[in-house]
Amino acid sequence: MYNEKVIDHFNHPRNVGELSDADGIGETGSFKCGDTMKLYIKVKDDRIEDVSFQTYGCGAAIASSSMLTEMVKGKKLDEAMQITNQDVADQLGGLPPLKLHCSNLAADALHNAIEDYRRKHDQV
Amino acid sequence: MYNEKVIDHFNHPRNVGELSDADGIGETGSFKCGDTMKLYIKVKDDRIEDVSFQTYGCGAAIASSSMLTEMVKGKKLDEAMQITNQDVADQLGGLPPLKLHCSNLAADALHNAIEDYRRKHDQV
Amino acid sequence: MQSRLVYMDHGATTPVRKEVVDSMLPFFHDQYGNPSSLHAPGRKVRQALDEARETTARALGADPEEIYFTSGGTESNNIALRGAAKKQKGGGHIITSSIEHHAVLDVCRDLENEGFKVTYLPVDHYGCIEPEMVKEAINKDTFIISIMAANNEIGTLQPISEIALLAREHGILFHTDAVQVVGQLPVDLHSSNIDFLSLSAHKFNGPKGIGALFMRKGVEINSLYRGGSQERKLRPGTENVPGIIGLGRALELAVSDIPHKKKRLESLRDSLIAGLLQIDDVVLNGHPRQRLPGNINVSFKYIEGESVLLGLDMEGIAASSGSACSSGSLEPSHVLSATGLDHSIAHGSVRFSLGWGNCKEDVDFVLQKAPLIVERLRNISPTYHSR
Amino acid sequence: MQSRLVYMDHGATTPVRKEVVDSMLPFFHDQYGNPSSLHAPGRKVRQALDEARETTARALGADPEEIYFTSGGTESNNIALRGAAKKQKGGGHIITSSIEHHAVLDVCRDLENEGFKVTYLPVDHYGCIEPEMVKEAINKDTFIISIMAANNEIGTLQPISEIALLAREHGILFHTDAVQVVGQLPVDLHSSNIDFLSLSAHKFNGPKGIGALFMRKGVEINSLYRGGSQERKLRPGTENVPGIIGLGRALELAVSDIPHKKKRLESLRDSLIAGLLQIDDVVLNGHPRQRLPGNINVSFKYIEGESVLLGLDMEGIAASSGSACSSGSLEPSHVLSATGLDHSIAHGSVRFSLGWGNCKEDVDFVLQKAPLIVERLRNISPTYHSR
Ligand SMILES: Cc1ncc(COP(=O)(O)O)c(C=O)c1O
Ligand SMILES: Cc1ncc(COP(=O)(O)O)c(C=O)c1O
Repeated sequence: MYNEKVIDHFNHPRNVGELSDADGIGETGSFKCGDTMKLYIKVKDDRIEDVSFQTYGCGAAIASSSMLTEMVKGKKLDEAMQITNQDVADQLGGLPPLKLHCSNLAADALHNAIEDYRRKHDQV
Repeated sequence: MYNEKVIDHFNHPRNVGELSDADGIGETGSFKCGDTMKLYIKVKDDRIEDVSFQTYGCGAAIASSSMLTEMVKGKKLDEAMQITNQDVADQLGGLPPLKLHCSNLAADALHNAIEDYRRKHDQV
Repeated sequence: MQSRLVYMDHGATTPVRKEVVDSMLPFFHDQYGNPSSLHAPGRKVRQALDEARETTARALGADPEEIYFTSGGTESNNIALRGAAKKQKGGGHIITSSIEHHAVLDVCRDLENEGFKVTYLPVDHYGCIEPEMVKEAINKDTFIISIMAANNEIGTLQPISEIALLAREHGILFHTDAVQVVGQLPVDLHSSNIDFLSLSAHKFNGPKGIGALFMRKGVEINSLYRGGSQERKLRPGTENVPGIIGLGRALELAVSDIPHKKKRLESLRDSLIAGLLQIDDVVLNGHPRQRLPGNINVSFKYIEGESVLLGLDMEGIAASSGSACSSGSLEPSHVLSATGLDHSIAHGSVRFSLGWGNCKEDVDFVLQKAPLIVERLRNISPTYHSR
Repeated sequence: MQSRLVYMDHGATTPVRKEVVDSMLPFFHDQYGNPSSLHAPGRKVRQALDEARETTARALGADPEEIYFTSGGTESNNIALRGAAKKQKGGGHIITSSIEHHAVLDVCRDLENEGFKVTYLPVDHYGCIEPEMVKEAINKDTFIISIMAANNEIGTLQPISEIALLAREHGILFHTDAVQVVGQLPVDLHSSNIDFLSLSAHKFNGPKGIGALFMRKGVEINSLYRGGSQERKLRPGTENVPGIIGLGRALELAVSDIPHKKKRLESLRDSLIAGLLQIDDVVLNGHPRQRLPGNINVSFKYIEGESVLLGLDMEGIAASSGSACSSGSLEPSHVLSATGLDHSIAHGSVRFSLGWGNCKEDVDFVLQKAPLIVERLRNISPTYHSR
């Protein structure tokens, strides 16, 4: 079902946890299937310096979260805002069709975190 | 499906053919399944001295015909009139339920043959 | 059982080929997972299932998503016809033939009870359906036409392509019961106008209890059974995994054998027909040329089919008959009746159906035994003597 | 596949026992005749089929004429419910529960579209149905009651005898989906008031794609499919001979094993439950005692079931879950919802179902791995940290 990369991210999720000194926090949840994700970012010079996540969800949700954190570290905020859920799934080498919706959390949480950061830092 | 006795009568039918000097001839047919039987008897002293048959029909019909001829040879006419189709099937050691109707020719043909004899010999 | 068995009843069912059984075996106690399960044992079986679906599709010139596994030809026919009818809600008009298998004919009769109108097309003396008559039967309410690809009793092949094209031109669904054809003659669904095609594995040296329905992409019908989401909900229930694997393998083998096997069977068929017609008062049923490669159907006049079968059986020859007595139905075959054959002649019909494994010696053996059996039975027969 | 496989998904399907496969093998390429054929190869198979029907009947305390072979539990349920409904013509009232398998529940929903009225009885916290509520739901139009013998997810056993008696007293038909019970717990149909019972061979170490419907003598329903006269026309189509032989053998073996196996599985079950409840924030779903011998269903709070399955799968443990993500349906299990379980807890449910072949070492292995997996996943979970 899941490919090796997904399994690897599920088994060894990168950047797990809370960032106590986060500059922005994004949360998102799928009411339907119950999945929830919380994304923490530290921003420096308009770049994502550090990132971490917490996810309640299935294998696809966890792997997507982990994948996303790898994708955004070091990215400029504007670039990060361009990342879509589809990008995350693609980067994972694809997800089973029935599982695509489970990967729809990650980019949303990121965008929320960036917006949260911008709101707090008067960038909005 | 058929037991050994039925198969034996089918393979080696007794008393097959026409009796050219028959005293009575009985015919019967099942309109439904197409079977037809012709029974010939020779009568002496109110007894069936000789008997033969011709049958168009399935294995059960042929075996019943053959069985019947064995059952009636030497029998008094009144006794022979008592023989039922069920008796013939029983004597064969039973027939498959779906095939019972195919054995319903034999006794009927016999009764017709006896009646034919009696008519011809003013016994009616 | 007889020491020597000459099996000539491949139209009824066929032995499962060794390679096919071998392909199924791992799926009983080794790869036994449920293909719907997420875990490794389930996923492994899911993959094998997907491959069998691809193999099946390839052999028919179809796409894997167009293949729905069922429990056999009967179920495939029922799903196609009733499923299309269920989608109609209320009523509509169906065109079929008078020589369909009961798994089409009796479904149509049942649908008549539910308010549908059905036209049962007549056939000619050979059992052929005239496309022109199909055209005439079409009316504004016609939503499906179902015509079998080849008849199971008399082997007559139908002009399916023409009828399918007619249906397509009128925007009507077309179903064909190809249970007797798949694995015997080439089928290429993508180049056809067929919307539904039914097949059954045990007719082409696959296992019993498994079949498939081809349903063209884009066609929609209502499923009859409800349950899990197997076979895209058209046919719910845990998949018959070994059966599906076996079907795929059997079909692959059968289709690759067609070029060679078809010629061989046709030649055996024609010599058996020629030999049987040497016997007095024997008539060939069905079409002399447009018939299934392995189908021989003759009527022995003045004698009854079941008794011939029994005589053949005693010699170790397995065949079948359309006589009333052999079906337990009291009626002679509706197929032979539809070709206009006299009842008494229909009762004397015997079908020999050849397949994988039959050889010239088998044909010779039948031609040696049949005349003796026929003679013996005619000798007993009153109609023979008064002819 | 994993080098060590701990298969705890017997509720989904089971491996076919060696003895069962062996019993089936002769019917592929040796005794391959069609049981409807008159010739010797056909008759021999007919006899084997009759024997399998007798074996099956005996194992259930039924008569052979009361056993109808089908393609599985799904078809048995559909035939019983839809067949009874079809006989009603028009409408009527059906009583069932809210925790039935989809092969009952979705049939009822479909029948609602066709004009039938359906009462879906609620269950208590343990998933039990109260016979008193059945009684209250009965009205003058009620013609059938269908309550499963044991639930497939949470294993809860239902008071079937009482409900069947109620139905009988009111002259209403009673059907039970016993797919999870047959072969696990004793069934004696003649001493019961059950009119229909569904079973599926692959749940008791028989093959997939074959099942049976018990229908009590004298009960009449309308068949759904039409075709040949197999299974007394209730389920036409060439019989799945190897499947039927395998079902008979598997059932015979399973039933004779019950006294021994039931105790063994219950003891394994109870130690697995006890061990899992040692983990913090774990709840048992279903009834603590009135449950299937091999069923364990727990919810791990703060984490999602599919991720637990995946974690177990990595360790070679095969289990299943009622979470939305594992079914692909987006909804958590309707069964867990019906027991009043909070959605978030329902999402964390995992079912371990034990069977033939599981041993104490398997339980120990799960109890060694599960806590680590749960801990790891909770560590990632935001809801765990904000609890
Ligand atoms: C309670 C119950 N009913 C019906 C079924 C359906 O059986 P099958 O998939 O064999 O058709 C199952 C198993 O999936 C089940 O657990
Ligand atoms: C033309 C035709 N259609 C349908 C069927 C039914 O197939 P099955 O018995 O496998 O369901 C058969 C064979 O019996 C057949 O010959």
